[in-house]
Amino acid sequence: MDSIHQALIEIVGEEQVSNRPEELYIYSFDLGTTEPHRPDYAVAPRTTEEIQGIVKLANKEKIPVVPLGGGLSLAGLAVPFKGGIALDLKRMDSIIEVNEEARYAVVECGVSQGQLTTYLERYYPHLTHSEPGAPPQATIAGNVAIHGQGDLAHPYGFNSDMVNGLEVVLPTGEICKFGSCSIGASWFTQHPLPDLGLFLGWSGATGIITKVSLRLFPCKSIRGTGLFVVENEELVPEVMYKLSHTQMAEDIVAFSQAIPPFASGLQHFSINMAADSEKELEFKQEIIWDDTLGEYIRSGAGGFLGFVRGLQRPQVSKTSDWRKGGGFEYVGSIMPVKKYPECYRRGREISERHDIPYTVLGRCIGAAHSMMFSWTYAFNRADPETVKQAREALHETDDLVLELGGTIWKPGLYGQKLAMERLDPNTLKLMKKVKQLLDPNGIMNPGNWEVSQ
Amino acid sequence: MSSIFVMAEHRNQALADISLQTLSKGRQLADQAQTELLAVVIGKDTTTYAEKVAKWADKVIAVKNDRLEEPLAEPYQKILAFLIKERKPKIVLMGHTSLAMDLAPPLSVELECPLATDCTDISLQNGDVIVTRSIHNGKVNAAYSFAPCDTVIITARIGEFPIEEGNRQGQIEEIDFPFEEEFNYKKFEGYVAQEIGGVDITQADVLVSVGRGIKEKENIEMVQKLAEVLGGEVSCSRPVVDYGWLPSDRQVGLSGKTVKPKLYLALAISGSFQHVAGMKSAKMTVAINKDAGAPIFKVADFGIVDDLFKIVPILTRKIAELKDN
Amino acid sequence: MYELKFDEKKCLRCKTQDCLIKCQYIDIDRDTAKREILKIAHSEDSFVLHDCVTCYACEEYCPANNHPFYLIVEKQEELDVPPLPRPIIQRGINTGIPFRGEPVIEEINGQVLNMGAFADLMYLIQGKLFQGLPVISADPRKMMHYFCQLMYLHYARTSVIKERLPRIIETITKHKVTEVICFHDECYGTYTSYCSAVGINVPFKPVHFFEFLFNRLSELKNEIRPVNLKVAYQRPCSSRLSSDKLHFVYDIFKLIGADHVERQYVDENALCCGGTIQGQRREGSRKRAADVQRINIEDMISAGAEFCIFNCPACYSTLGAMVAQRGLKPIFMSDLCRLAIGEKPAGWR
Amino acid sequence: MDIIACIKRVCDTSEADAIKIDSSQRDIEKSGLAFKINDWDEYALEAALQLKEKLGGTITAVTVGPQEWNDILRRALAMGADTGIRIDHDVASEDPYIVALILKTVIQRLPHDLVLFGAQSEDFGSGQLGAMVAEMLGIPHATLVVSLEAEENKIHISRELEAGTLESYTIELPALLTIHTGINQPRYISLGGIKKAMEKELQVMSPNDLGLSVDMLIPMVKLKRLELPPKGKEAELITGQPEATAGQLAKTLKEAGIF
Amino acid sequence: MTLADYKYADTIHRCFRCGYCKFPVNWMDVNNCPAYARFRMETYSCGGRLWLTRAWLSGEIDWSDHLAEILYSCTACKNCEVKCPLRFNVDILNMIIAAKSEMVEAGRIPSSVKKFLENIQRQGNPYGHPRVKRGEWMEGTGIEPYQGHDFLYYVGCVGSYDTRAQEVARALGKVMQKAGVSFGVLGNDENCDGNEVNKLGEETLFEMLAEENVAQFKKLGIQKVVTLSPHSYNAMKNDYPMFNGDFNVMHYIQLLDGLLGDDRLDISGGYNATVTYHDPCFLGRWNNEYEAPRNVLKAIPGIQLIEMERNRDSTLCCGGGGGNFYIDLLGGSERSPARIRVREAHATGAGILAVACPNCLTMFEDAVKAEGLEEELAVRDVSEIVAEACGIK
Repeated sequence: MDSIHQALIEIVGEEQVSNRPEELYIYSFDLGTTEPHRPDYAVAPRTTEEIQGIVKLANKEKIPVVPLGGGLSLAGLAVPFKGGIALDLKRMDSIIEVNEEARYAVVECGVSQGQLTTYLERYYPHLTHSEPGAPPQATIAGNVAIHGQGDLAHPYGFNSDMVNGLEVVLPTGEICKFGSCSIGASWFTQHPLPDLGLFLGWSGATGIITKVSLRLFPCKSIRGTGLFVVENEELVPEVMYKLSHTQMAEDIVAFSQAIPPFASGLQHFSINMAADSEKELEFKQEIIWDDTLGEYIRSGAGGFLGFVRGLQRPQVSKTSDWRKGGGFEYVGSIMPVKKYPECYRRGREISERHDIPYTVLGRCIGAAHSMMFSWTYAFNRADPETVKQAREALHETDDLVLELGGTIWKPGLYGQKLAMERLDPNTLKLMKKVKQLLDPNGIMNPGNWEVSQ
Repeated sequence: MSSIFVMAEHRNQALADISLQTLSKGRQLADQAQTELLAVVIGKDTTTYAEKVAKWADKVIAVKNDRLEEPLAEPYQKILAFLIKERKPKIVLMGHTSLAMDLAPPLSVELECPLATDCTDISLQNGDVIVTRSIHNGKVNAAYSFAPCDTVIITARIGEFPIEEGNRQGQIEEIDFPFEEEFNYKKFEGYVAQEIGGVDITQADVLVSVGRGIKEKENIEMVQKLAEVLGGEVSCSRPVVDYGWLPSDRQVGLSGKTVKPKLYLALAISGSFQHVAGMKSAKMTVAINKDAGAPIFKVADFGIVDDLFKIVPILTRKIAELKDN
Repeated sequence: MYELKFDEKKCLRCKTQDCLIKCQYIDIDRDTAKREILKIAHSEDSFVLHDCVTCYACEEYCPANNHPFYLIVEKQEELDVPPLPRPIIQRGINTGIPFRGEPVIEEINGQVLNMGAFADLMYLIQGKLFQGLPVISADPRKMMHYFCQLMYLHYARTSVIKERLPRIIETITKHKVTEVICFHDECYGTYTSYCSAVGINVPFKPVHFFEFLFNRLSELKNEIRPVNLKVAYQRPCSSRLSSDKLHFVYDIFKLIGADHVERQYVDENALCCGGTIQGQRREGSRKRAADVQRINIEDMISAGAEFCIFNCPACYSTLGAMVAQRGLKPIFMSDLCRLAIGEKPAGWR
Repeated sequence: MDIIACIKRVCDTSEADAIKIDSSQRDIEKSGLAFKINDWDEYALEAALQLKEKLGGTITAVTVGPQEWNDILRRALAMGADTGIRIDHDVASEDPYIVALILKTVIQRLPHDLVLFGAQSEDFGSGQLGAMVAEMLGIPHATLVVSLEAEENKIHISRELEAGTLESYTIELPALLTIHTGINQPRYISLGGIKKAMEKELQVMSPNDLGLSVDMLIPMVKLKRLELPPKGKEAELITGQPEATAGQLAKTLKEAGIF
Repeated sequence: MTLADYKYADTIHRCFRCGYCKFPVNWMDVNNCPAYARFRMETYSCGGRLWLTRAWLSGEIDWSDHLAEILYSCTACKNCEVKCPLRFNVDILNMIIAAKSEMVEAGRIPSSVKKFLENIQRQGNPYGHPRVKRGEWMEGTGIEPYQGHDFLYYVGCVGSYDTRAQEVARALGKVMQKAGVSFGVLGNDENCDGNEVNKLGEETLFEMLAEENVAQFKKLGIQKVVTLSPHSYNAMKNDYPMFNGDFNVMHYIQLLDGLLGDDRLDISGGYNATVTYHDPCFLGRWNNEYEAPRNVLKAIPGIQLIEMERNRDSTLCCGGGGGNFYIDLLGGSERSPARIRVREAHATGAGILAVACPNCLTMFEDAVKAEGLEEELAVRDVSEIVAEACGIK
């Protein structure tokens, strides 16, 4: 057996390491359109110390380490482009602490969104976190590492804005803590120590997040979703501004999609509301549907489609079967809200050009400070032609994002290249320095955020 | 009755144990039949072996030839065929060894004389040779006789015949066997030590097997000692593997190995059906368990109802003592 | 083109003006009522056109069977006074388009059950009641080919109905059916009331679902174990087009030993489920719907009902959860009947 | 490479703890016992299949036994053998020499580069057959073979000695080997495969067809009788203080010749 | 073997590997797929198995022992099928079983599976014990051979041969005797029900067993069957009809539930314990029988029934399904499903882990030992509990 394999076994134990074709095959894939690339080893550690050992070994041997949470980024962020160690972190799944007073939870990096959601529903029903609506096995840490957002993005912003502290294993093996926890206090705040935020948004290229303290928010006893529809996409920005002005909604999402056909071409809003009493709920509904949206209803420009109690968790994976083929990928962007109409029209063109049922979505972030606008492209894994179509559509969309003056969210390699081409040279230099400083041997998720020149 | 041949086998410059067993048996038969026992040793240099086997034999035929460095079936067959034709012994006895497996059957065909292999008993009943063989997984004994003939070839099961010290001083007749034949159709390429894939408990004659009652990994050592004095290996039941106290290739049972040792010493093993399935073919089973009701006692031949931590150290000592004297 | 058979003289002669007087959603006196209905007949704008919640009721109230409701919705379309916002109308109209290719036609030559637009509810069609009964429109992907389209009365789009309905009838006829049992009484209303009102020929005999259920139950009489339940009946708007069949509701209840509780909002005064109302353009529609629903459910409860019996799937999806939340068991009539003959209701959730 | 695999049908007594001896005293009660291909022979078949998969050629499975023995030939065919031959002759508990003689006569008539046997049988376990046939055919042989590599006209093998050592040989073809367990992992024979094999023709011949007269088939080794070995019962408990019990046990073990 | 001839060639690629298949109904724990819980590598999740199957059949990867072990580590517990949100979910487990069939036909299966199937071919039970010993469990019980009784009591392989499960087989027999149920057994003539054989992908062998059993039942004029094992129940209820085996089959728990309903069982003896009940996959997820066992347990005086976090269609398989109670590809670790489950049961504070399946019983008894919980937690079959409540010793 080769020495690296042996060393890995000594660190995590025989069953948690594999270099057999079966594991290497499975861990070579992203679920999107990215070409697979086989790692040399798949490793599933349980502790921070084990991760430390693995990273040190990788440094010594100069082989890549590619951390993986739920493996659902779809943008190929966890594909081991240069081989090395695929590090499956899902065994690090302890919820370490929930602090009710200061409203935060400290979780290990393998804790899934679904796990935290259910845990809070069960033991802390008055608290919740901003749930991104990915399949439940998406991890908290993975999500903040790519600046994800969730169903509380409107009142509270990006999930990565909700980080109260981090524990990170640096590419060179040291363990660092950030935020109040780093001075021995509890994990209740990230500020006001000097800012060393070098890990969020790096997609694991600067270190492995092993613990996250995430803010939790009040969870009201009644939560539900109302649906509003307009025919004219030009109305969406103003509606979103008006809705966010009410400060009565928990989540505001505008979307439009080709399936089901009867809704094609229309712009829908799903608006989450929460209340602790019927009185509060009716008050909020009145303000939103009657006072704020009433004018559109009376003029006939917009329609109220009803309010359903109980949050329906989205099952995005269903999108993967639109072409009976087990696959979809999307481009996400952070966009000015006013760009919605153009995002919709241009996106629809791209989809139709590539013969893919279009589906677009814009989620309000903050008080309409921006929106996360996404274009989703389904493909048939068994039909290379449709995969190619989707890949082209995705690249065209990456171009579109920048053309429209937005930024690409969790870009794949192609999108990263586009972004870095436009990046302020000094910022780019700094990025390079930071990467070199933290990861002298370039072992961490290589290929990602690699500054070439 | 004419003479009895015993072929004495040797490997890596040492006389094989089985040869002493066959010699002892041969001696016994010869005395009973009042005939002479001829020991045959074959090799490049046979002196040392010849002197040793002379203790049992009335005569030692030491066949020497430079090309007999290794004990190989083909030259042995030539030599034995020659000697047997020449001296017409009533019985040709050898151990049921790997060599004999290659050698005895062709020899019997060449000489057209009957062959009985892997015998557990050999007796003379008014002149007739009767052998016993253990068949059907040792669950049945079969007695065989032979059609009238000059010579019968018999191979003896290893470990079945006790060694009785010989007290003779048989004379040694050295023959330089003159064959020139090259056995090119079957070229000997040398020995290979079997790649050691850990311990193979299925091959062990003695197994000292522990259950979860061993409490912790550190205690395994105590059991290891007992296994050593018994010249055996340590095996275990499922939970011990679950705990990582022993590697899984030591596990006996349905989901582990099936073993057939001479002795299976079960320490703190309750004897679950799954476990027993793996060891019930052991020739002798001894159980030590605190629980008098443990099913293992239904399977065992001997049992002690007691704490293994009390018994094992004493047992180890006692055995060591008995071995020394 | 199909013309609505409306006779102005009947209104002029009418002494009651029940169409609007009895309306539960418009407060109006007799003279105004007569004036307004005539304005509508003359294609002049009328507040009635704006305030109508499209509950179908006036179609039943009218003593002269002069089709006031069909008239109102035709004029709403003609004068562009849609009761609903445009995007909802667009969604609605798109919904009913027969798509995904032509349905497979098998010839029945006899009685058949037509699921219309509710193939998704096939799970309700089980057990003795339906044994050996051929079903058309059992495939959700093709069900719109059997959708009677009458729903567009709510959208004030009779043009759409007139355009699509003949093809739907054609499709059904292709099955060589004699009697068509209509799973939804909106279909029944279409083929009996609406088609004759606008002169569309119906080459088969429509049978009301409840009439069918009643007859089947009568055949299975000796298997009926009285359910001994206090039930309230949620009468759907569409049943206003077949009030002559309403009695089957009570016949069935009687047959299976269900006690129909004494209610204020029953029969003529039955309340709309609110499904259409809540989205209408008229000011305060959302609250109006909520109020109607609240009053309706309160009425059921105060009358002591344990079960709320549904006829219309739309009512069920709007009110089902709400009544359940208030401790009433929502259940389709067919499931109630199955319960009575000792079968396990399929809709039991 | 043309391979002949000689196989045997045995009754599975491994799990049976109540074996009865029939009235003849010369055989055991077979009722309630299951029959199977001799374990070692399955390894021989697998070895043959793997050679065929590598080098092509044919595999002929041969057995000597009565009608019922067809089933093991079917299994061999299901496993991948090309033809199955049965010599109709009841050999139960007879001198292996007779079986060897019959097999030799069949094999002579068939093309064969390699003849494979199981190293021994589960029931009688005398381990003579293969080596006898080799001598009769006048071809080189090796018993207890645990590894096997084939070339054009020779093979490299290693055979098992005592104490875990092996000796290796290069042997010229045609040759005969008896195969030991552990040389490979015999594949599973699915019932579907067996059903398919039922359609294939089996060749059946009698010793007569082979020109073997009855008087040529008289055994030199004769079974006198069978008997059951003394049977162990419930554990005999050794009681007393540890010092005593342990001491007693040590003695018992020594007397049993364990050490 | 190529992808083209594979039964699910046109659906298997549709799995997106979104991971719902690993969870219980809620998302409290990503470990509800027993094989994934045991190994925690994506290869062992349902999605992993589907992608690997496709890769194997399309020649992207070769067959290997490891690949076979990955497929056979699936216990057919149906968690994936119940949790998968996609349209084709009804097929995902069949896809894996079909892949096993491919391996069976090629003869390339793990040696333990080979042993399992050969033993059944030969002796009609996975242990390879003689058929003539199948009826030994009933010695001295006075249970009669079937002869026109109302019920055939079908015991199954585990109940017939596993010494611990035999106690359960006897306990149930005595309970039925006490309740005056007219039943008989087949004894040595009973044959394997084939449920596991089927799930292991040995279709032809299963067909043979099913046909033989159906023929035997009909010959004896059997109409009603009560089974000890949910595995037998599943095969006879859901698969035998395809072989014209239209018998009225029930699992014993349903019989007991009925007997209690008709007040034919005197359980006044009671049973003082805090009990938690484990839903066996083949009773629960496969046949939606969740309430009968709970009714029975709740009816017994002195029992306090508490639920584990994962119950009903969220139950965590004991790891013994799909033949794994014997082929044991999930054993040997503290992450073995049985041990995870036993810890979960212990955490409820219950003193008794009640099961209604002999496979679960043996799996959990080993696990309790391995966890060193003998003092705190005992594993009992519901029939044993009822027997005690009936005053049967």
